[in-house]
Amino acid sequence: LETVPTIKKLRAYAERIRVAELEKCLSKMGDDISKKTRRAVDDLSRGIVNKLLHGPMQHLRCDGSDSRTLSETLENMHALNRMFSLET
Amino acid sequence: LETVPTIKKLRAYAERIRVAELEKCLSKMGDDISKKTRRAVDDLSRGIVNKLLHGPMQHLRCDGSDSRTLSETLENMHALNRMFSLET
Amino acid sequence: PRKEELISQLKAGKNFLRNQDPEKAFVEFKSALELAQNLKDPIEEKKAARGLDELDIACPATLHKCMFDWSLTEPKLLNSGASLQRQGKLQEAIKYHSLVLALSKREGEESGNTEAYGAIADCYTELGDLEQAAKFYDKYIARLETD
Amino acid sequence: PRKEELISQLKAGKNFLRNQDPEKAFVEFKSALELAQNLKDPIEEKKAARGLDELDIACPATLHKCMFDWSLTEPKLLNSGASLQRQGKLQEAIKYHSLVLALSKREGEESGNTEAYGAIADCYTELGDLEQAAKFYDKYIARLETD
Repeated sequence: LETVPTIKKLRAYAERIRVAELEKCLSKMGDDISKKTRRAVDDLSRGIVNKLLHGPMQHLRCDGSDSRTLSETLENMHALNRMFSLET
Repeated sequence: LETVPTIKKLRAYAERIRVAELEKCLSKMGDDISKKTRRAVDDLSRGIVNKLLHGPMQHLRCDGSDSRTLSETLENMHALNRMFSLET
Repeated sequence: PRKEELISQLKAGKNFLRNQDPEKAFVEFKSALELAQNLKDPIEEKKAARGLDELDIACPATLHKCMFDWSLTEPKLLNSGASLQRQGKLQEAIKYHSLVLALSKREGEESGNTEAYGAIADCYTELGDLEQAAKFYDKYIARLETD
Repeated sequence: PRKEELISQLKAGKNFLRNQDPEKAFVEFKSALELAQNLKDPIEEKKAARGLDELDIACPATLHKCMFDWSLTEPKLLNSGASLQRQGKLQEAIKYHSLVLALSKREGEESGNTEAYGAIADCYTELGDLEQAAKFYDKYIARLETD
Protein backbone atom coordinates (compact mmCIF):
# COMPACT_ATOMS: atom_id res chain seq x y z
CA LEU A 1 0.00 0.00 0.00
CA GLU A 2 2.97 2.35 0.39
CA THR A 3 3.16 2.49 -3.38
CA VAL A 4 -0.37 3.81 -3.90
CA PRO A 5 0.60 7.51 -3.80
CA THR A 6 3.36 6.81 -6.31
CA ILE A 7 0.83 5.31 -8.72
CA LYS A 8 -1.27 8.45 -8.42
CA LYS A 9 1.69 10.76 -9.01
CA LEU A 10 2.97 8.77 -11.96
CA ARG A 11 -0.50 8.83 -13.53
CA ALA A 12 -0.66 12.60 -13.08
CA TYR A 13 2.82 13.06 -14.51
CA ALA A 14 1.97 11.08 -17.64
CA GLU A 15 -1.41 12.79 -18.02
CA ARG A 16 0.20 16.23 -18.03
CA ILE A 17 2.49 15.16 -20.86
CA ARG A 18 -0.37 13.52 -22.76
CA VAL A 19 -2.64 16.57 -22.58
CA ALA A 20 0.14 19.01 -23.53
CA GLU A 21 1.17 16.97 -26.58
CA LEU A 22 -2.45 16.36 -27.58
CA GLU A 23 -3.18 20.08 -27.51
CA LYS A 24 -0.13 20.82 -29.62
CA CYS A 25 -1.30 18.21 -32.12
CA LEU A 26 -4.87 19.52 -32.27
CA SER A 27 -3.71 23.09 -32.76
CA LYS A 28 -1.57 21.92 -35.69
CA MET A 29 -4.55 20.11 -37.22
CA GLY A 30 -6.81 23.15 -37.11
CA ASP A 31 -10.50 23.41 -36.29
CA ASP A 32 -11.98 21.46 -39.15
CA ILE A 33 -11.23 17.95 -37.98
CA SER A 34 -13.91 15.31 -37.90
CA LYS A 35 -15.18 13.69 -34.72
CA LYS A 36 -13.65 10.45 -35.92
CA THR A 37 -10.22 12.02 -36.30
CA ARG A 38 -10.49 13.74 -32.93
CA ARG A 39 -11.33 10.42 -31.32
CA ALA A 40 -8.56 8.54 -33.12
CA VAL A 41 -5.99 11.09 -31.97
CA ASP A 42 -7.26 10.94 -28.40
CA ASP A 43 -7.14 7.15 -28.44
CA LEU A 44 -3.59 7.28 -29.82
CA SER A 45 -2.41 9.49 -26.97
CA ARG A 46 -4.09 7.31 -24.34
CA GLY A 47 -2.92 4.10 -25.97
CA ILE A 48 0.73 5.08 -25.91
CA VAL A 49 0.62 6.37 -22.34
CA ASN A 50 -1.31 3.38 -21.00
CA LYS A 51 0.88 0.78 -22.68
CA LEU A 52 4.07 2.52 -21.56
CA LEU A 53 2.82 2.78 -17.98
CA HIS A 54 1.62 -0.81 -17.82
CA GLY A 55 4.97 -2.33 -16.84
CA PRO A 56 5.91 0.16 -14.12
CA MET A 57 2.38 0.21 -12.70
CA GLN A 58 2.25 -3.55 -12.51
CA HIS A 59 5.56 -3.59 -10.68
CA LEU A 60 4.22 -1.15 -8.13
CA ARG A 61 1.40 -3.55 -7.27
CA CYS A 62 3.00 -6.88 -6.50
CA ASP A 63 1.25 -8.11 -3.39
CA GLY A 64 3.86 -8.36 -0.67
CA SER A 65 3.38 -12.08 -0.15
CA ASP A 66 7.07 -12.89 0.00
CA SER A 67 9.73 -10.49 1.18
CA ARG A 68 11.70 -10.50 -2.05
CA THR A 69 8.72 -9.22 -3.99
CA LEU A 70 7.99 -6.55 -1.40
CA SER A 71 11.53 -5.22 -1.32
CA GLU A 72 11.68 -5.26 -5.11
CA THR A 73 8.42 -3.36 -5.31
CA LEU A 74 9.79 -0.73 -2.97
CA GLU A 75 12.98 -0.48 -5.02
CA ASN A 76 10.88 0.03 -8.12
CA MET A 77 8.98 2.74 -6.30
CA HIS A 78 12.17 4.54 -5.26
CA ALA A 79 13.57 4.33 -8.77
CA LEU A 80 10.35 5.71 -10.27
CA ASN A 81 10.26 8.51 -7.70
CA ARG A 82 13.79 9.46 -8.68
CA MET A 83 13.40 9.09 -12.41
CA PHE A 84 10.15 11.06 -12.68
CA SER A 85 10.90 13.43 -9.79
CA LEU A 86 7.66 12.38 -8.10
CA GLU A 87 8.62 13.18 -4.52
CA THR A 88 8.03 16.92 -4.54
CA LEU B 1 28.57 2.54 -19.57
CA GLU B 2 26.86 -0.59 -18.20
CA THR B 3 23.56 1.16 -18.75
CA VAL B 4 24.02 1.73 -22.48
CA PRO B 5 22.37 -1.55 -23.55
CA THR B 6 19.41 -0.76 -21.28
CA ILE B 7 18.94 2.57 -23.03
CA LYS B 8 18.85 0.78 -26.36
CA LYS B 9 16.35 -1.81 -25.14
CA LEU B 10 14.10 0.77 -23.54
CA ARG B 11 14.10 2.81 -26.73
CA ALA B 12 13.15 -0.26 -28.76
CA TYR B 13 10.41 -1.19 -26.28
CA ALA B 14 8.84 2.26 -26.50
CA GLU B 15 9.21 2.40 -30.27
CA ARG B 16 7.29 -0.87 -30.69
CA ILE B 17 4.41 0.57 -28.68
CA ARG B 18 4.53 3.87 -30.57
CA VAL B 19 4.43 2.26 -34.00
CA ALA B 20 1.65 -0.16 -33.06
CA GLU B 21 -0.57 2.60 -31.68
CA LEU B 22 0.23 4.93 -34.56
CA GLU B 23 -0.79 2.27 -37.07
CA LYS B 24 -4.05 1.66 -35.23
CA CYS B 25 -4.72 5.40 -35.30
CA LEU B 26 -3.93 5.78 -39.00
CA SER B 27 -6.12 2.84 -39.94
CA LYS B 28 -9.01 4.46 -38.03
CA MET B 29 -8.45 7.74 -39.84
CA GLY B 30 -8.59 6.18 -43.29
CA ASP B 31 -6.56 6.91 -46.39
CA ASP B 32 -7.67 10.44 -47.11
CA ILE B 33 -5.68 12.30 -44.49
CA SER B 34 -3.57 15.29 -45.39
CA LYS B 35 0.20 15.39 -45.10
CA LYS B 36 -0.21 17.95 -42.33
CA THR B 37 -2.46 15.65 -40.32
CA ARG B 38 -0.15 12.69 -40.88
CA ARG B 39 2.77 14.74 -39.61
CA ALA B 40 0.87 16.09 -36.60
CA VAL B 41 -0.12 12.57 -35.57
CA ASP B 42 3.44 11.33 -35.98
CA ASP B 43 4.77 14.23 -33.92
CA LEU B 44 2.17 13.52 -31.23
CA SER B 45 3.28 9.93 -30.90
CA ARG B 46 6.96 10.87 -30.77
CA GLY B 47 6.33 13.77 -28.40
CA ILE B 48 4.58 11.61 -25.83
CA VAL B 49 7.15 8.82 -25.99
CA ASN B 50 10.15 11.17 -25.86
CA LYS B 51 8.86 13.22 -22.96
CA LEU B 52 7.89 10.12 -20.98
CA LEU B 53 11.29 8.55 -21.57
CA HIS B 54 13.23 11.69 -20.72
CA GLY B 55 13.30 11.12 -16.95
CA PRO B 56 14.32 7.45 -16.99
CA MET B 57 16.88 7.99 -19.77
CA GLN B 58 18.48 10.86 -17.91
CA HIS B 59 18.75 8.71 -14.79
CA LEU B 60 20.50 6.01 -16.76
CA ARG B 61 23.21 8.48 -17.80
CA CYS B 62 24.47 10.07 -14.60
CA ASP B 63 28.22 10.03 -14.94
CA GLY B 64 29.59 7.87 -12.17
CA SER B 65 31.63 10.65 -10.60
CA ASP B 66 30.63 9.82 -7.04
CA SER B 67 29.71 6.38 -5.84
CA ARG B 68 26.23 7.32 -4.67
CA THR B 69 25.24 8.43 -8.16
CA LEU B 70 26.70 5.32 -9.72
CA SER B 71 24.91 2.93 -7.42
CA GLU B 72 21.67 4.86 -7.89
CA THR B 73 22.06 4.70 -11.63
CA LEU B 74 22.53 0.95 -11.44
CA GLU B 75 19.46 0.64 -9.21
CA ASN B 76 17.50 2.63 -11.76
CA MET B 77 18.74 0.29 -14.45
CA HIS B 78 17.73 -2.82 -12.51
CA ALA B 79 14.30 -1.38 -11.80
CA LEU B 80 13.77 -0.49 -15.47
CA ASN B 81 14.94 -3.92 -16.57
CA ARG B 82 12.38 -5.47 -14.23
CA MET B 83 9.52 -3.13 -15.00
CA PHE B 84 9.83 -3.31 -18.77
CA SER B 85 11.11 -6.92 -18.89
CA LEU B 86 14.17 -5.75 -20.80
CA GLU B 87 16.52 -8.56 -19.80
CA THR B 88 15.34 -11.21 -22.22
CA PRO C 1 -51.83 7.56 -17.68
CA ARG C 2 -48.69 8.57 -19.56
CA LYS C 3 -48.69 11.85 -17.67
CA GLU C 4 -48.87 9.86 -14.41
CA GLU C 5 -45.99 7.70 -15.54
CA LEU C 6 -44.03 10.86 -16.25
CA ILE C 7 -44.73 12.29 -12.81
CA SER C 8 -43.79 9.06 -11.06
CA GLN C 9 -40.54 8.96 -13.03
CA LEU C 10 -39.70 12.48 -11.94
CA LYS C 11 -40.46 11.57 -8.34
CA ALA C 12 -38.31 8.44 -8.55
CA GLY C 13 -35.48 10.47 -10.10
CA LYS C 14 -35.57 12.94 -7.21
CA ASN C 15 -35.54 10.10 -4.71
CA PHE C 16 -32.53 8.47 -6.32
CA LEU C 17 -30.82 11.84 -6.41
CA ARG C 18 -31.46 12.33 -2.68
CA ASN C 19 -30.20 8.82 -1.96
CA GLN C 20 -27.02 9.50 -3.94
CA ASP C 21 -27.70 6.98 -6.63
CA PRO C 22 -26.83 8.97 -9.74
CA GLU C 23 -27.09 6.15 -12.20
CA LYS C 24 -30.70 5.34 -11.39
CA ALA C 25 -31.56 9.03 -11.15
CA PHE C 26 -30.05 9.52 -14.58
CA VAL C 27 -32.18 6.73 -16.07
CA GLU C 28 -35.40 8.12 -14.54
CA PHE C 29 -34.82 11.72 -15.56
CA LYS C 30 -33.73 10.66 -18.99
CA SER C 31 -36.89 8.70 -19.73
CA ALA C 32 -39.02 11.42 -18.08
CA LEU C 33 -37.47 13.94 -20.42
CA GLU C 34 -38.22 11.79 -23.45
CA LEU C 35 -41.79 11.24 -22.30
CA ALA C 36 -42.36 14.95 -21.63
CA GLN C 37 -41.03 15.77 -25.07
CA ASN C 38 -43.40 13.22 -26.61
CA LEU C 39 -46.33 14.61 -24.63
CA LYS C 40 -45.23 18.14 -25.54
CA ASP C 41 -45.45 19.10 -21.90
CA PRO C 42 -42.95 21.98 -21.48
CA ILE C 43 -43.40 22.29 -17.71
CA GLU C 44 -42.60 18.66 -16.94
CA GLU C 45 -39.89 18.71 -19.57
CA LYS C 46 -38.24 21.55 -17.71
CA LYS C 47 -38.46 19.59 -14.45
CA ALA C 48 -36.79 16.56 -16.02
CA ALA C 49 -34.09 18.75 -17.54
CA ARG C 50 -33.54 20.42 -14.17
CA GLY C 51 -33.14 17.00 -12.57
CA LEU C 52 -30.49 16.12 -15.11
CA ASP C 53 -28.80 19.45 -14.56
CA GLU C 54 -28.74 18.86 -10.84
CA LEU C 55 -27.22 15.48 -11.49
CA ASP C 56 -24.59 17.13 -13.55
CA ILE C 57 -23.63 20.07 -11.33
CA ALA C 58 -20.18 20.79 -12.69
CA CYS C 59 -21.05 19.58 -16.12
CA PRO C 60 -22.20 21.85 -18.96
CA ALA C 61 -25.96 22.19 -18.92
CA THR C 62 -25.95 20.74 -22.41
CA LEU C 63 -25.19 17.29 -21.07
CA HIS C 64 -28.78 16.11 -21.21
CA LYS C 65 -29.02 17.21 -24.83
CA CYS C 66 -26.41 14.76 -25.95
CA MET C 67 -26.81 12.03 -23.41
CA PHE C 68 -28.27 9.70 -25.98
CA ASP C 69 -24.96 9.65 -27.79
CA TRP C 70 -22.60 7.81 -25.49
CA SER C 71 -19.52 8.88 -27.44
CA LEU C 72 -20.39 12.45 -26.47
CA THR C 73 -21.69 11.75 -22.99
CA GLU C 74 -18.77 9.70 -21.78
CA PRO C 75 -16.05 12.37 -22.17
CA LYS C 76 -18.37 14.90 -20.56
CA LEU C 77 -18.92 12.66 -17.56
CA LEU C 78 -15.17 12.00 -17.29
CA ASN C 79 -14.47 15.74 -17.53
CA SER C 80 -17.08 16.57 -14.92
CA GLY C 81 -15.59 13.97 -12.62
CA ALA C 82 -12.12 15.34 -13.15
CA SER C 83 -13.26 18.88 -12.50
CA LEU C 84 -15.06 17.88 -9.27
CA GLN C 85 -11.89 16.11 -8.24
CA ARG C 86 -9.83 19.25 -8.81
CA GLN C 87 -12.29 21.18 -6.67
CA GLY C 88 -11.71 18.66 -3.89
CA LYS C 89 -15.29 17.30 -4.16
CA LEU C 90 -13.95 13.79 -4.04
CA GLN C 91 -17.10 11.85 -3.13
CA GLU C 92 -18.99 13.49 -5.95
CA ALA C 93 -16.14 12.86 -8.35
CA ILE C 94 -16.22 9.18 -7.41
CA LYS C 95 -19.96 9.14 -8.15
CA TYR C 96 -19.40 10.57 -11.61
CA HIS C 97 -16.73 8.12 -12.48
CA SER C 98 -18.83 5.26 -11.13
CA LEU C 99 -21.62 6.47 -13.38
CA VAL C 100 -19.27 6.06 -16.33
CA LEU C 101 -18.57 2.49 -15.26
CA ALA C 102 -22.26 1.70 -14.81
CA LEU C 103 -23.47 3.29 -18.03
CA SER C 104 -20.58 2.11 -20.19
CA LYS C 105 -21.49 -1.44 -19.29
CA ARG C 106 -25.02 -0.84 -20.54
CA GLU C 107 -23.73 0.90 -23.66
CA GLY C 108 -21.29 -1.92 -24.35
CA GLU C 109 -18.52 0.59 -24.93
CA GLU C 110 -15.97 0.35 -22.17
CA SER C 111 -12.98 2.27 -23.51
CA GLY C 112 -13.38 5.02 -20.90
CA ASN C 113 -13.31 2.55 -18.04
CA THR C 114 -9.54 2.54 -17.69
CA GLU C 115 -9.62 6.25 -17.00
CA ALA C 116 -12.64 5.92 -14.68
CA TYR C 117 -10.98 3.21 -12.57
CA GLY C 118 -7.79 5.26 -12.36
CA ALA C 119 -9.64 8.44 -11.41
CA ILE C 120 -11.69 6.70 -8.72
CA ALA C 121 -8.49 5.26 -7.28
CA ASP C 122 -6.92 8.74 -7.33
CA CYS C 123 -9.87 10.08 -5.33
CA TYR C 124 -9.63 7.33 -2.73
CA THR C 125 -5.91 8.02 -2.46
CA GLU C 126 -6.66 11.69 -1.76
CA LEU C 127 -9.29 10.64 0.77
CA GLY C 128 -6.61 8.55 2.50
CA ASP C 129 -8.42 5.26 1.83
CA LEU C 130 -5.45 3.40 0.39
CA GLU C 131 -7.18 0.00 0.57
CA GLN C 132 -9.96 1.10 -1.74
CA ALA C 133 -7.48 2.99 -3.90
CA ALA C 134 -5.39 -0.15 -4.35
CA LYS C 135 -8.49 -2.13 -5.35
CA PHE C 136 -9.35 0.33 -8.11
CA TYR C 137 -5.74 0.76 -9.23
CA ASP C 138 -5.60 -2.99 -9.72
CA LYS C 139 -8.58 -2.81 -12.07
CA TYR C 140 -6.98 0.17 -13.78
CA ILE C 141 -3.65 -1.61 -14.25
CA ALA C 142 -5.33 -4.75 -15.53
CA ARG C 143 -6.91 -2.65 -18.30
CA LEU C 144 -3.80 -0.68 -19.31
CA GLU C 145 -2.83 -3.17 -21.99
CA THR C 146 -6.27 -3.44 -23.55
CA ASP C 147 -7.72 -0.85 -25.89
CA PRO D 1 31.38 25.37 -69.69
CA ARG D 2 28.18 24.32 -67.94
CA LYS D 3 28.59 20.85 -69.33
CA GLU D 4 32.13 20.80 -67.93
CA GLU D 5 30.81 21.91 -64.57
CA LEU D 6 28.31 19.09 -64.72
CA ILE D 7 30.97 16.52 -65.48
CA SER D 8 33.23 17.73 -62.71
CA GLN D 9 30.30 17.57 -60.28
CA LEU D 10 29.63 13.98 -61.25
CA LYS D 11 33.30 13.15 -60.80
CA ALA D 12 33.39 14.84 -57.40
CA GLY D 13 30.23 12.98 -56.38
CA LYS D 14 31.80 9.65 -57.26
CA ASN D 15 34.92 10.54 -55.33
CA PHE D 16 32.97 11.45 -52.23
CA LEU D 17 31.00 8.25 -52.60
CA ARG D 18 34.21 6.24 -52.76
CA ASN D 19 35.59 8.08 -49.75
CA GLN D 20 32.41 7.34 -47.80
CA ASP D 21 31.29 10.91 -47.46
CA PRO D 22 27.61 10.61 -48.33
CA GLU D 23 26.66 14.18 -47.48
CA LYS D 24 29.07 15.76 -49.91
CA ALA D 25 28.31 13.12 -52.54
CA PHE D 26 24.62 13.92 -52.13
CA VAL D 27 25.22 17.63 -52.67
CA GLU D 28 27.29 17.02 -55.82
CA PHE D 29 24.90 14.53 -57.40
CA LYS D 30 21.95 16.69 -56.51
CA SER D 31 23.31 19.79 -58.26
CA ALA D 32 24.57 17.68 -61.18
CA LEU D 33 21.05 16.33 -61.58
CA GLU D 34 19.58 19.83 -61.63
CA LEU D 35 22.16 21.03 -64.08
CA ALA D 36 21.63 18.04 -66.38
CA GLN D 37 17.89 18.66 -66.31
CA ASN D 38 18.46 22.31 -67.23
CA LEU D 39 20.81 21.33 -70.03
CA LYS D 40 18.33 18.68 -71.16
CA ASP D 41 21.15 16.15 -71.18
CA PRO D 42 19.49 12.76 -70.57
CA ILE D 43 22.73 10.78 -70.45
CA GLU D 44 24.36 12.88 -67.75
CA GLU D 45 21.01 13.15 -65.96
CA LYS D 46 20.91 9.38 -65.78
CA LYS D 47 24.45 9.33 -64.34
CA ALA D 48 23.54 11.81 -61.64
CA ALA D 49 20.40 9.85 -60.80
CA ARG D 50 22.43 6.65 -60.66
CA GLY D 51 24.84 8.33 -58.26
CA LEU D 52 21.94 9.26 -56.02
CA ASP D 53 20.55 5.75 -56.29
CA GLU D 54 23.87 4.31 -55.29
CA LEU D 55 23.93 6.65 -52.36
CA ASP D 56 20.55 5.42 -51.37
CA ILE D 57 20.98 1.67 -51.64
CA ALA D 58 18.17 0.54 -49.38
CA CYS D 59 16.08 3.57 -50.10
CA PRO D 60 13.33 3.68 -52.72
CA ALA D 61 14.75 4.84 -56.03
CA THR D 62 12.32 7.74 -55.85
CA LEU D 63 14.40 9.42 -53.19
CA HIS D 64 16.14 11.77 -55.58
CA LYS D 65 12.79 12.86 -56.96
CA CYS D 66 11.67 14.32 -53.68
CA MET D 67 14.96 15.30 -52.16
CA PHE D 68 14.20 18.97 -52.61
CA ASP D 69 11.37 18.68 -50.12
CA TRP D 70 13.04 18.02 -46.78
CA SER D 71 9.79 17.02 -45.09
CA LEU D 72 9.66 14.07 -47.52
CA THR D 73 13.36 13.33 -47.64
CA GLU D 74 13.97 13.21 -43.93
CA PRO D 75 11.60 10.34 -43.10
CA LYS D 76 12.95 8.42 -46.10
CA LEU D 77 16.50 8.81 -44.87
CA LEU D 78 15.50 7.78 -41.35
CA ASN D 79 13.65 4.76 -42.73
CA SER D 80 16.57 3.76 -44.91
CA GLY D 81 18.88 4.04 -41.94
CA ALA D 82 16.56 1.93 -39.82
CA SER D 83 16.25 -0.69 -42.53
CA LEU D 84 20.05 -0.91 -42.97
CA GLN D 85 20.33 -1.26 -39.21
CA ARG D 86 17.89 -4.16 -39.21
CA GLN D 87 19.96 -5.84 -41.93
CA GLY D 88 23.01 -5.51 -39.67
CA LYS D 89 24.68 -3.00 -42.01
CA LEU D 90 25.53 -0.83 -39.06
CA GLN D 91 28.26 1.38 -40.53
CA GLU D 92 26.02 2.25 -43.46
CA ALA D 93 23.11 2.89 -41.14
CA ILE D 94 25.28 5.30 -39.16
CA LYS D 95 26.13 7.11 -42.39
CA TYR D 96 22.47 7.56 -43.26
CA HIS D 97 21.59 8.88 -39.87
CA SER D 98 24.61 11.19 -39.95
CA LEU D 99 23.35 12.46 -43.27
CA VAL D 100 20.09 13.41 -41.56
CA LEU D 101 22.04 15.35 -38.95
CA ALA D 102 24.15 17.13 -41.56
CA LEU D 103 21.33 17.99 -43.94
CA SER D 104 18.80 18.94 -41.26
CA LYS D 105 21.24 21.57 -40.06
CA ARG D 106 21.34 23.07 -43.52
CA GLU D 107 17.57 22.82 -43.86
CA GLY D 108 17.06 24.45 -40.47
CA GLU D 109 14.57 21.75 -39.55
CA GLU D 110 15.99 19.58 -36.81
CA SER D 111 12.99 17.66 -35.52
CA GLY D 112 14.33 14.35 -36.83
CA ASN D 113 17.63 14.77 -35.04
CA THR D 114 16.43 13.19 -31.80
CA GLU D 115 15.68 9.99 -33.68
CA ALA D 116 18.94 10.19 -35.66
CA TYR D 117 21.07 10.58 -32.52
CA GLY D 118 19.24 7.69 -30.86
CA ALA D 119 19.60 5.45 -33.89
CA ILE D 120 23.32 6.19 -34.27
CA ALA D 121 23.81 5.34 -30.61
CA ASP D 122 21.85 2.10 -31.09
CA CYS D 123 24.20 1.16 -33.94
CA TYR D 124 27.32 1.87 -31.88
CA THR D 125 25.84 -0.22 -29.07
CA GLU D 126 25.38 -3.13 -31.48
CA LEU D 127 28.93 -2.62 -32.72
CA GLY D 128 30.11 -2.89 -29.12
CA ASP D 129 31.48 0.67 -29.06
CA LEU D 130 29.77 1.74 -25.85
CA GLU D 131 31.84 4.92 -25.50
CA GLN D 132 30.59 6.30 -28.81
CA ALA D 133 27.10 5.01 -28.05
CA ALA D 134 27.06 6.89 -24.75
CA LYS D 135 28.16 10.10 -26.49
CA PHE D 136 25.28 9.92 -28.94
CA TYR D 137 22.75 8.81 -26.31
CA ASP D 138 23.68 11.93 -24.33
CA LYS D 139 22.79 14.10 -27.32
CA TYR D 140 19.61 12.07 -27.80
CA ILE D 141 18.59 12.44 -24.16
CA ALA D 142 19.32 16.16 -24.16
CA ARG D 143 16.82 16.53 -27.02
CA LEU D 144 14.04 14.36 -25.58
CA GLU D 145 12.32 17.30 -23.94
CA THR D 146 12.45 19.59 -26.97
CA ASP D 147 10.10 19.34 -29.91
